[in-house]
Amino acid sequence: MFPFSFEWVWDMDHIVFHGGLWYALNIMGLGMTYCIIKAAWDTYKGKGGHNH
Amino acid sequence: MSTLDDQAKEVSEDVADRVVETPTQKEGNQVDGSGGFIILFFFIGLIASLILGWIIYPKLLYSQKKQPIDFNHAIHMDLVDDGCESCHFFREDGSYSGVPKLAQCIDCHEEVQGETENEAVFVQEYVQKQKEVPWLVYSRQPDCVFFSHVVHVKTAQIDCTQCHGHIGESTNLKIYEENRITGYSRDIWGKNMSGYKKNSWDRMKMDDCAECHAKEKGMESSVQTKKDACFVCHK
Amino acid sequence: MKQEKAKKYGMVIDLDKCTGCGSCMVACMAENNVPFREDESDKLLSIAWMRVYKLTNGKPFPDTDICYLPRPCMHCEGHHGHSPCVSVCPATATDYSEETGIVSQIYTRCFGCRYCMAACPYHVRLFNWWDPVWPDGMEKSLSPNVSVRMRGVVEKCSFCFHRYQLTMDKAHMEGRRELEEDEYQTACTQACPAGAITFGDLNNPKHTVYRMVKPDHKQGGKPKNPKAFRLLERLGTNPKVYYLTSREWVRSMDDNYLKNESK
Amino acid sequence: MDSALIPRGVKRCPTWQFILGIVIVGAVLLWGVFAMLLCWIKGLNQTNMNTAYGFAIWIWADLAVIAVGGGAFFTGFLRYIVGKDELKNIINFAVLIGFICYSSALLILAIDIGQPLRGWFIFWHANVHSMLTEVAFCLSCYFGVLCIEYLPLILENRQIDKVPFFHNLSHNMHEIMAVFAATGAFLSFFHQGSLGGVAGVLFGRPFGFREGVLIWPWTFFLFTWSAAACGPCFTILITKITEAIARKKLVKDNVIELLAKISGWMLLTYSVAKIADTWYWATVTAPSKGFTLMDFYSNNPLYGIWILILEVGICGVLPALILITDKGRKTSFALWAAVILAVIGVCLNRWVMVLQILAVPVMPFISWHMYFPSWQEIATTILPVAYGIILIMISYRYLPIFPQEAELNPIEPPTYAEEDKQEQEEPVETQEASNAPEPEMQPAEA
Amino acid sequence: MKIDRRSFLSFVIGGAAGTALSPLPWKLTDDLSIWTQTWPWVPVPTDGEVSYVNSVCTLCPGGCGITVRKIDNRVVKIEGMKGHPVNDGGICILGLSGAQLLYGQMRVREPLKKVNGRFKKISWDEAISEISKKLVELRSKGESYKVACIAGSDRGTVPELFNRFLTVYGSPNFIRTPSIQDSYELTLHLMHGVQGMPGFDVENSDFILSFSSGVIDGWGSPVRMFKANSNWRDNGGKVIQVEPRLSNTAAKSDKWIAINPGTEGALALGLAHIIIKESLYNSSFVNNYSTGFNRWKRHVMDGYSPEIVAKITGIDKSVIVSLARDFARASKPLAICGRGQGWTPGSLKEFMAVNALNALVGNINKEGGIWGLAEPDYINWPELEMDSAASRGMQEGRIDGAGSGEYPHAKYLLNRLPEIINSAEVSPVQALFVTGSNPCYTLPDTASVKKAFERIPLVVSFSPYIDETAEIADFILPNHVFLERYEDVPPVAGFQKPIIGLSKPVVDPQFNTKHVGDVIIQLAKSMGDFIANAFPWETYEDCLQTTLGDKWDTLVQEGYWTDSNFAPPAWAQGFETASTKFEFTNDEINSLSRFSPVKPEGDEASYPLVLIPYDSMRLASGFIGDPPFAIKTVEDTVLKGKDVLIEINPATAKKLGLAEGRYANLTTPKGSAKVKVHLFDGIMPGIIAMPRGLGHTAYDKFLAGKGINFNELIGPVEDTASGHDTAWGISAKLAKA
Repeated sequence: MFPFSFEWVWDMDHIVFHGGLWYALNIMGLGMTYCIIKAAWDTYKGKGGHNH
Repeated sequence: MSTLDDQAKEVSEDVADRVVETPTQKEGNQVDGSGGFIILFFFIGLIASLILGWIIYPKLLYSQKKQPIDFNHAIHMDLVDDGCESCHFFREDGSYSGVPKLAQCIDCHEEVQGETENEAVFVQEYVQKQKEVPWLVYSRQPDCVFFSHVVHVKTAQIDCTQCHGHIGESTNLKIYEENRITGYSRDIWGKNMSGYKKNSWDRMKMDDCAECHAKEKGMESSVQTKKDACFVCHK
Repeated sequence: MKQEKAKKYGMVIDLDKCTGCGSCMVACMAENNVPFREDESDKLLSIAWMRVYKLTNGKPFPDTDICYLPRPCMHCEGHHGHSPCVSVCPATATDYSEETGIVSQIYTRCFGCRYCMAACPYHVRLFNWWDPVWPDGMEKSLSPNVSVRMRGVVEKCSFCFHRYQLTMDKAHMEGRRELEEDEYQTACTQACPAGAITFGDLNNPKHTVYRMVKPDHKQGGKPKNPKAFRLLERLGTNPKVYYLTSREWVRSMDDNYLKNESK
Repeated sequence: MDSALIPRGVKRCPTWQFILGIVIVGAVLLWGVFAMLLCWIKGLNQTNMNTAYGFAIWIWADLAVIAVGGGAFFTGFLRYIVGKDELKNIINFAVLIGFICYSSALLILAIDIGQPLRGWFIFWHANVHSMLTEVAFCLSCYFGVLCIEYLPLILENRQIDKVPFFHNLSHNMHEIMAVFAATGAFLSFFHQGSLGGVAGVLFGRPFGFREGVLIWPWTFFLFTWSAAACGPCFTILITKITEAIARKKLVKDNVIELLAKISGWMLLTYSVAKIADTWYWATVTAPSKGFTLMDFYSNNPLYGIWILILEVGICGVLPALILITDKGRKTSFALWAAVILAVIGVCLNRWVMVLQILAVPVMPFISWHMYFPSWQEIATTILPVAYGIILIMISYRYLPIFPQEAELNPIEPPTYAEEDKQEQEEPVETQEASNAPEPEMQPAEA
Repeated sequence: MKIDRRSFLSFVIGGAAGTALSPLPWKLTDDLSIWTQTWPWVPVPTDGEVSYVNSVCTLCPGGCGITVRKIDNRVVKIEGMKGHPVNDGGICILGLSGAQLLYGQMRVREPLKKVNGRFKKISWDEAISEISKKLVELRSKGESYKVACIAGSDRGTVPELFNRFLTVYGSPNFIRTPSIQDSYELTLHLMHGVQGMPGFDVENSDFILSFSSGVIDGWGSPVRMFKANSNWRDNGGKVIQVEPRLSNTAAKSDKWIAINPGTEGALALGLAHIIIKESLYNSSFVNNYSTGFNRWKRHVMDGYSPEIVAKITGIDKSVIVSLARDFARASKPLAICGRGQGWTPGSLKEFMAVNALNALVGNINKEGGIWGLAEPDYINWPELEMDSAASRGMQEGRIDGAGSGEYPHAKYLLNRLPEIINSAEVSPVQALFVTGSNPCYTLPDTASVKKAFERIPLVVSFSPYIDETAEIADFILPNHVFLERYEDVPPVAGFQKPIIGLSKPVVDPQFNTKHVGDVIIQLAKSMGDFIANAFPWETYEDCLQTTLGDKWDTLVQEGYWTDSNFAPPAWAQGFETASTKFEFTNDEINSLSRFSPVKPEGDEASYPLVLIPYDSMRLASGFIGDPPFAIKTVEDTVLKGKDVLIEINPATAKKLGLAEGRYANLTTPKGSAKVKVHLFDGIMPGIIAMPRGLGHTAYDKFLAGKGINFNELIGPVEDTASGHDTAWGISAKLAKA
């Protein structure tokens, strides 16, 4: 899974496969982080709640 | 151990409190509560779990076992001609004898040698009773591992210390820490919980074998990994 | 360290000599710590790395004929080592070694998804449905050279690879790097009372197996020996176990053929 | 009792009915859990799998559940990427069904593997050449996406939504949902395909093996295609069943019809592709390995050519033709029949691609392998169904899954404060769909 | 400070973050997976020093050399001994499973005595003294001849010790378990004038004509026969198998000729008829080195024309004629007989007819042929001094009637014993030793055998395993198993050269067992006087070493001793008959009843089918039962669950309305059993076959209760010529269950 694990080989197969994987994981991770931080910021700014 | 248990109880009581409290709180609570307060709790949780993970967990994970006899490698090394191989020898078929059997020890220890208490116990409890010493082997690998000492030591001329460290110069045997889950010595994972190693002998996991094999042997016989094949170190 | 010439260990089984006595199966079980259970009559649950199939020609009395076909792991080379099972294992628990041509199975790595079993058309891959149990005292006959498999993993014939490891140790002790032909033999080969099994390096002209099934490049790499065949060759598994037979009907069972195809 | 949790503007059945429903389905769930524990503790000897059947009902259930769960990614793809905005009215439910399907799939996999505690090896020691690795990675990642997609729904619960942070989080997640949906579609394309690849790459199994492009056999594309075609059908089917049980309309016809139309065309093109694939396989691929088509469909008590006709014709072309015609979509019976057939078709396809592959003897001297699951296997396969029903019950009750529900079913006094009176709310959420009336919707007003 | 929901949530998130940053989850995950790799309930074999010990396997009379691989003091594997003249590295399935017979659950772990129907532990000294007391009592009553011993062999020091004990005690009743050895010994005795066993030079023969012998199903020394078979494949040797069923031997032979069971002797005589008629016989041998030819020829020419033989055997006339020609024209043809693995002696006249074929083609006492090997002569113990009680006892006739009256030629007739005991008012056997045999399983009509044994007041079993005989014994004095004891292994069944093997202790005894030789010596010593004096050795090992004399060292080192210079005596010297020639017939032979095919027991009307047994290498059917590994290899068309499958021709099955895998009731005049049906084209219509080796009630859970013991369904049929059991099958009935 990581370049330091035994099974890792620096070849096209691994780069393409794990490239795709890490791309997806990063989008999800960054997206969620963005949402959470922005939500926290919005909350701090007093948005949300009943009044919307 | 007890401290952790207590802590755990405290935590769970806390949880219980909170659970009971929750329904009564209702909407009113939503607005109050300062941000700093929340962050403080975040850090309390963070630090508590870090302590748990880094300090308490290792203590819980490993049991401390004393060797049956506190063997002095250094003394023996002075007395023998052939270094480690004097006692940890190779058999003719290339197999490795490992930890010496009682029969070997008896060659010299038929009678009590020297005055240490260890020696007396050894002769009384084991030599005279013809009982094998239940040594705890720091470097014992799982059953799935085939390690060829002869290839490493005779062919590749690797020094024993590369994997075993300077145990040959030790005057006594350190405490054997046994992983309660796996049953293996702590030396396999390494003393350092994070897996960081300074010396080549600090850890004996598969990756350590693989690292050296990749570097020294440069084999590409495995179709899957382009490294050394599985059926080299596994049986 | 100088890399030795790659070996390709393979097997030739003479079906004319095989008597179906079962020695190879038990030699394998005893050698490889294969467990046994009270009822082993369901052969699809029974673990036997070497299984002897009983083939019949399907003709009525008295033209009936039977032939036994011992089936170890074929150690398929596939295309460049991509045997049917090796490439499908998701956890790299099975591998093909270019050095020996042996398909390895690491039981401690396997997590029991059984994809390899689905991939193997020879049914050589066997799953440990049960915990292996040796009745009290019988564990004394276990060999330390082969690890005992736990429940929930796949196992298969290894061409007694541990024997290779052990003789290699001996060779290294004696300062050699190469093995003599008779130094590394599988347990079934050694035990076969009929001498029906021959084992060796298919790449080594000095080895008997090489002479027995020497490829004929004019025939697209098929062995010169007209009695020789491999099982299910058309699938492209490229197995390393060859069979010899002089019986035409046995020969016709080496693979699947369409009606209009001549063998 | 739980009125504070129920979304505004909609009516729900009395709590006791709800709990009764949960208890009944829960009993089935517990039976499944018991069987699951047996498999974990005693090992897979609890199953009827064997050397010939390394894969069996579980893997079929896995593939089937993922195929029908494909509605989530494809609807998401249509809604967010293609821009079919109407689908926003069914996307929530599609996501919920997807979430149920994928979590079930992961659970089944966790039971299916011989060494569950080593399951993580598939990630850590990944062999990138294995289709199963691709499946595992994409499946887990896509499950993550589904969690991300399902999370805002939970956050929209009336009580949770009151928390400003959660409200904002939900809002923000909606804002960038297209990105997640795109990632989900990307991942889904691969894992749906890889599941097809699982069978297609088995060159030792002539029944399953297919040629293809690069590393991907044709089954790779067919699986993605069929999931995209039949997944929405399953979404429609479950929506319809839910409506039938709830006895009210939850999604407007135009939404359903749009989805059905797209599904129909997908299914039709899929069927054409599948026929082409089958034709090529039967005339070129299989014969090259010494098999005729009928070798795969004869000499055994179960697998006959009927299975191919049923799968491709009756459950492929037929529902496709219904769904692409306007009349078919608008006729309730035809729509029902079409989506049911499509779902059966895709499940049958997965069965064939898992179990028939293993049933066909490859060595000429062995015979067909037949298999029937043990009760433990059946119970653990039903477990996710029970789990799914419960999750739908809970989600439907407490989350605003159907945005059009309130509009379609206006409640007389527009205030909702006094939920105590139960009016003549129909018994909701008993799992029997069969005895529900025809879903000619009678708006549930007094 | 007020802790609210959000604070708690924050605490949890912090905790989660901290946990993720600590080794806990990661190491725990790793350790748990390692735990699954080292589950405490999965054994880890201990490593140690490898060593190899050469010995001889005694699990069957094959006498193969074995190399036992040990790790420290554990037996890990048994392999065939390379370079051993019998098996040269090969090994059979039973030998390979040998370690399981050492460590298995079927071992008797200490001496046992039956008290009120249940076995109780007893010390060795007590057990021996109790038995000794009983024997002294019998002897003092003048009933010493009522003590009998059943042994698996009558050669070698252990059987000889028993025999010696009985003799000096005063009983002639040493009995060997029946096998084809009985018939071959008699054949050699009557036709060659040799006291001994046959040696078959199969390796050098180029045409094997086998009359239902399981050449590669365990006949003779199995591994040796496998090797010979492979030789024939390599060198163009031909094997013709005459047998009612397509056995492995038949399948692997060059030609399988299906024959009506029991008519093999007729075929042999029919072949002789053609060979004589067409003058294809070896006239130099027949004219110069044989007698009785003309007398025998008349008998053959009159009674066995191809037409008649075709009718009897069911074989086409042309097949018979061409077979006779092929046999006679081969350069080194060899005819052998003894059905399957040779567990039943069979008809003497059939053996003689087959042997006459060898004589006709002159393939006797020459390469590729058959010859008689004299009894081994290494056991030369001091002459016995007998007291009057012993002499008196020895003058009584044998209980089984062998050697006198109707049965002048037979040495042992164990098959007659159960009937004799069961029909007597008081059992004529008052004490019985059983060693190296399991008569309650291997003798036909096991029910009556068990009944007879139960009538014997004292049965002592020396079996190391809890077998069927041990189960009904009064005492079990467990012997060491072959891997724990010394024992000489006298010449191997059918081997062409004199050979002696030495079985050696490979590991220390695992349990509180004792060498049977030591028990006999101790028993004798406890009885004092002449009996004690007859055993001048301290221990069995002492006895063995003294007996083997200068061969001992070779045996310890090599594991075997063989007379490498041995060559069969030439025709001029080879026969020790009265005429010093081969005797096709003589007055003695002539006085015996003529050959006639043996009819199976039971009337055809109620039992329309014929049930025959078959032998398989994977099913040990002798005095040792299948160990777990061996039973594991038994095919599912033979054993399914606990049910045995009966082979039946599909045509016959159709008539009976039976389908594959279905249950059926099998009935014979001796018993009935519930069996499953296996349709097999390779069996004659009207005949059904059943494997030997199943149906054990004793042994371990891996063997007990599986299938049916064939011997429960068959009874002995006495050979009118010799008195031996000649039953090859039994009439049977099969009906849907």
